[in-house]
Amino acid sequence: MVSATEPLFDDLYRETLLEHYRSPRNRGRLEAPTHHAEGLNPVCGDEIRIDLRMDGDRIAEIAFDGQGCSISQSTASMMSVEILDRPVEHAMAVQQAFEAMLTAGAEPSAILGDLEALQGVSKFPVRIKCALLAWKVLAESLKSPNKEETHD
Amino acid sequence: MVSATEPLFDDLYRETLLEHYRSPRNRGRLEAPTHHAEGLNPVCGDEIRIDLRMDGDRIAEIAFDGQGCSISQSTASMMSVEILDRPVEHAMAVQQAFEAMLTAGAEPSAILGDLEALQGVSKFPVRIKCALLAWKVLAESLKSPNKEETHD
Amino acid sequence: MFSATKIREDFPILRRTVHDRPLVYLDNAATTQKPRQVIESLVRYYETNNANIHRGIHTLSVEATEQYEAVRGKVALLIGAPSNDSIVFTRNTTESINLVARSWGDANLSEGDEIVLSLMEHHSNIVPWQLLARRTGARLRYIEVTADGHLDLDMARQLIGPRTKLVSLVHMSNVLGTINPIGEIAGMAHAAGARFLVDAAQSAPHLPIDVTGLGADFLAFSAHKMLGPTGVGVLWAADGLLSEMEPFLGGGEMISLVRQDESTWADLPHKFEAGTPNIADVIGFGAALDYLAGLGMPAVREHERNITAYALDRLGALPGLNIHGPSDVDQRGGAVSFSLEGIHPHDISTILDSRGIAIRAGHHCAQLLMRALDVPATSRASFYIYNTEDEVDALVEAVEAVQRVFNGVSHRTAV
Amino acid sequence: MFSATKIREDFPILRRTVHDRPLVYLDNAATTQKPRQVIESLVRYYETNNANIHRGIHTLSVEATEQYEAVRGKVALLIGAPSNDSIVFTRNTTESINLVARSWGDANLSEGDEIVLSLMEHHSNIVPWQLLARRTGARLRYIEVTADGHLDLDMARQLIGPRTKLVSLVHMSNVLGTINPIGEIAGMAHAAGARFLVDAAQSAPHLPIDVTGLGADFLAFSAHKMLGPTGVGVLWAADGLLSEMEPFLGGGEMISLVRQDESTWADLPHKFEAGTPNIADVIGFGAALDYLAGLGMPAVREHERNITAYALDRLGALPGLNIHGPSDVDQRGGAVSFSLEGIHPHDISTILDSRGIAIRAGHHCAQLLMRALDVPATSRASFYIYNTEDEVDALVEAVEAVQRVFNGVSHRTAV
Ligand SMILES: Cc1ncc(COP(=O)(O)O)c(C=O)c1O
Ligand SMILES: Cc1ncc(COP(=O)(O)O)c(C=O)c1O
Repeated sequence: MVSATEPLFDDLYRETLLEHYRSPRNRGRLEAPTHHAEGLNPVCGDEIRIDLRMDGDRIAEIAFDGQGCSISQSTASMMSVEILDRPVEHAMAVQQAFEAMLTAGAEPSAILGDLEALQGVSKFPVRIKCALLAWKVLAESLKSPNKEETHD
Repeated sequence: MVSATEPLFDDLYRETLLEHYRSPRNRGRLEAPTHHAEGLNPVCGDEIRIDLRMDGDRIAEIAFDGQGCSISQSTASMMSVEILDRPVEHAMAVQQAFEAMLTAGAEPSAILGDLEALQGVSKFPVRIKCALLAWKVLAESLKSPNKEETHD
Repeated sequence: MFSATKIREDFPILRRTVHDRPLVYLDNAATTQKPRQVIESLVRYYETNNANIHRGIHTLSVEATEQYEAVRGKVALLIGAPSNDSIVFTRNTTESINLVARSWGDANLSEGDEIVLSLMEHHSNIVPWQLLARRTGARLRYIEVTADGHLDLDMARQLIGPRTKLVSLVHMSNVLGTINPIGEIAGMAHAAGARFLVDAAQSAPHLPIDVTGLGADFLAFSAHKMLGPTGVGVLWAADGLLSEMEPFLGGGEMISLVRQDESTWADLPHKFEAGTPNIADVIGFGAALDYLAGLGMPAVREHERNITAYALDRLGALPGLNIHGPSDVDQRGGAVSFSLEGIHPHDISTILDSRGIAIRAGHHCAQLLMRALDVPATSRASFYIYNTEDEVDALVEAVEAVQRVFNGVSHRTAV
Repeated sequence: MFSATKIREDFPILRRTVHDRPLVYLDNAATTQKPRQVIESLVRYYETNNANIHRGIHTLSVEATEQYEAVRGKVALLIGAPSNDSIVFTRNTTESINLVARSWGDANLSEGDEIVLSLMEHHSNIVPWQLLARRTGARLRYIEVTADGHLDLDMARQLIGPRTKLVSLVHMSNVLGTINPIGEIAGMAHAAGARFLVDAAQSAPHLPIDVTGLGADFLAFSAHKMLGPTGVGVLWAADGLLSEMEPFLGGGEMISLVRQDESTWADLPHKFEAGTPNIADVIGFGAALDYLAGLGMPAVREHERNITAYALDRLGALPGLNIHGPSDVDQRGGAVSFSLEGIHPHDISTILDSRGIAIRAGHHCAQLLMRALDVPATSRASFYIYNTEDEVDALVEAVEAVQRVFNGVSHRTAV
């Protein structure tokens, strides 16, 4: 079977996505995270954990792990690349552009970088929450400074 | 509205039936019954109580009371007429002929007497149990000699 | 413009005959007929979307899930519920009330506590509380009904007190038609610190309803009494109540994590919908709600007010006919119960049936009320959006015929 | 002669496309599609007979009651039940099991008693017992599953003992396809003086069943998994059990006499059917049972045995694909779960969906089994009477495509 007859999943499972799934970036744990959160998608069992080391307003380090489908795991990987070493504000802007692309059919913005590869997910509504899980956990982690750190 | 346009309920509510309903025979209680039973049709609330005074195998006296629709009450009245002063065997024969008429579409037998008037009930299946209630209670009462009597 | 004649065209069953007469369907308090829009929505579902919901990734399952969940929003709109998550689909009003009795009642009632009901309740709003009382040692108290078919509010004030944990009341009586002063009773219940359940089985189909305005804590009703398919009920609960409650039924779809010895529950409202729901019929109920929304509940109420007024007028003019329940159409809906002196309701119903007229005869699942009214049973005609004054005329004529048969005023006098 | 191709003509949904491909529906363990005979019976009911049942005297109500009650006889025929009165209609398997847990369980279990389940149970046969255990202090014990997907019978023999009050077991696993040795377990349960519930959700649709031969005390299954409408389940109970049990739900239709403080119950099976039942769908289920009876359950089983054998063969030949459950088709039904190394089931399901193939991916409401198999989820194809070998071929081709995408053996290797 040649790819010409498989337009739909070609569009969803783009090479960039598969490549991040096979070789995730920033996967693992941080030694001294300042922030941490975990999230589970109970319907499908996808899991994401995120460690952050914030330097003021800047995401100085990020690491994620977890398990689940290629969409949830590759999104986490791509996201980590796009927001590493950036201010929180930039992460929020990327998130907004990402959600607009998936749920409102917006054209992919330039700030999405590799995340643009997930555009095809918008045609599989039931998978959108897979792509949003990493972002949900990121938001959660930003609200969850480690106890020790807050005593600094 | 003239009766010609009301064939169905003319057929059900025949004059004989209505007349027994308005002026029931053998209605009341016996002073010294040898047998007694009561029956309730829980679906529609019809009630029949029957007192018998048996003389050997003969139904020497019968009285019924109760409340409910014209079908249940008139059947009890007509039944009492047909079986009074008759052996149990005859009562059973009448019952069989009656049930055959209602549930198996049999032609009314001569031994039914006035009970023939209930033939139309066979066209209203949900009302058949109204017509059978008195017979059920009769059968029950024949099996239920009064305590005092059994010690005779 | 509301037109019953026009509406009738949407109801295929109204074209059938019964005993060679056109069907006159006046048993709407038992269940209503269904418009083709509802029937077609069932067919469409089974012919194009049928799949199990909530956990499927394939297209059919996604479509079915969307259609099923969308109906919660339609229910919320109908009753003015602030959120979709407070709407649980059950089988019927009866199951909704039992759910509350088990999940809320078992946890909140104990020996000496009181549950206040009324003598005009449907068995479905009596028996679950009797079973609960037996499990917990709680006691049932009954508000009586006045001679003109209203709740005895003085008695309500006396009964509802510090021991009361729950007041559970019918909004509109299925026998008397009485519309109860729900707001007032809600005030009494809440002043006593009690919860308040409203049995809306007869009101949700016929009256505009706003749950927040009513002051209810729980509201229960059935789809089949409002154009919807059989097999679907609704339980609505006020904010926060469902999340505190234990699950009612355990199983698939209502869990989050299952371990050998214990489990955690899915988010609301799924926690209360164990197993494969009645997917098709919930979707069909959505079509019924669309139909009612198209008419507008105020217009539905107005039509029924008119036809009930007409029926009360005409039936009330018959000698020997006694109507149970309020005579003021502003205080009642379209369930009209009556007795004919010396004639049993079952005989009335059979004779009416022989003319194609469907009414209900019996205790209407309200034996306590029958005893309070001191009748073994009543005859009941009940109206809905497709009933016309012509049908009321047919009813009245038929009742006159019943009287002729039984009272021998016709050719039959000559016995 | 049984012909899946011929049968397909009766299923309107099988003519639809998904993502521009013909629908290949392989999610039958979740719910099956419905033949036009079932859909038409719903339409016929709503267009000609719709009425509330059991207490009506008018023609529609009499007709509806007869049609509804007639379905009990068809169920009895299907499962070899000696009497219609032992057949209760519920919403689904889940409600049937919960009914037993509440009505039988609450009265018969107490602290220290044990309920024996297995690790291959569906959540619907786990959570009701967890809730019961919490109410009564009883304890749950689990029979483990062997590496080849069978019950560990040695462990069953150890677990089922004098403390066991109930054994509740799935007849055919919805994940592994395993057909459990019900007769053998029934023997162990009864020797220990315990009752035995059989979850027949996956067996009643696919295997000839004879309740008396099985040795079950309770049997539960769902109409929607066997061509019937959603919203109907069955609980069958052995002679005498239902009459001893307390009612589950209280309300209309299940009473005989209602007094203020207590009530008496209607005859069986009505005592367990409170409120307006799902009349239309029970009648529609009757049409489904007629359809299955027309095919004959042995022929249904034979078809599925063949197609399952073919699927096991073809899928089993794919490298990197692992099939969970027995390989002997005499010991299993047509639910075929598999894992692809390194590829998440959700990704598999999405890619299959893009080719019109509906399978299920997830935990299949069997989280304990997922943990025992040490997988987060599986992919499952499940077959029914209308599935063909061509469809299995389409499945296999699509799985190969998934592997190409993920393993980069196609043009995509060049990353
Ligand atoms: C083995 C088994 N038991 C129970 C159930 C629950 O059935 P339902 O959702 O119809 O209650 C299912 C269906 O998913 C099943 O496969
Ligand atoms: C006032 C009232 N409550 C409860 C019910 C029970 O409704 P269902 O049978 O749909 O559960 C009815 C319907 O008969 C009713 O009229």
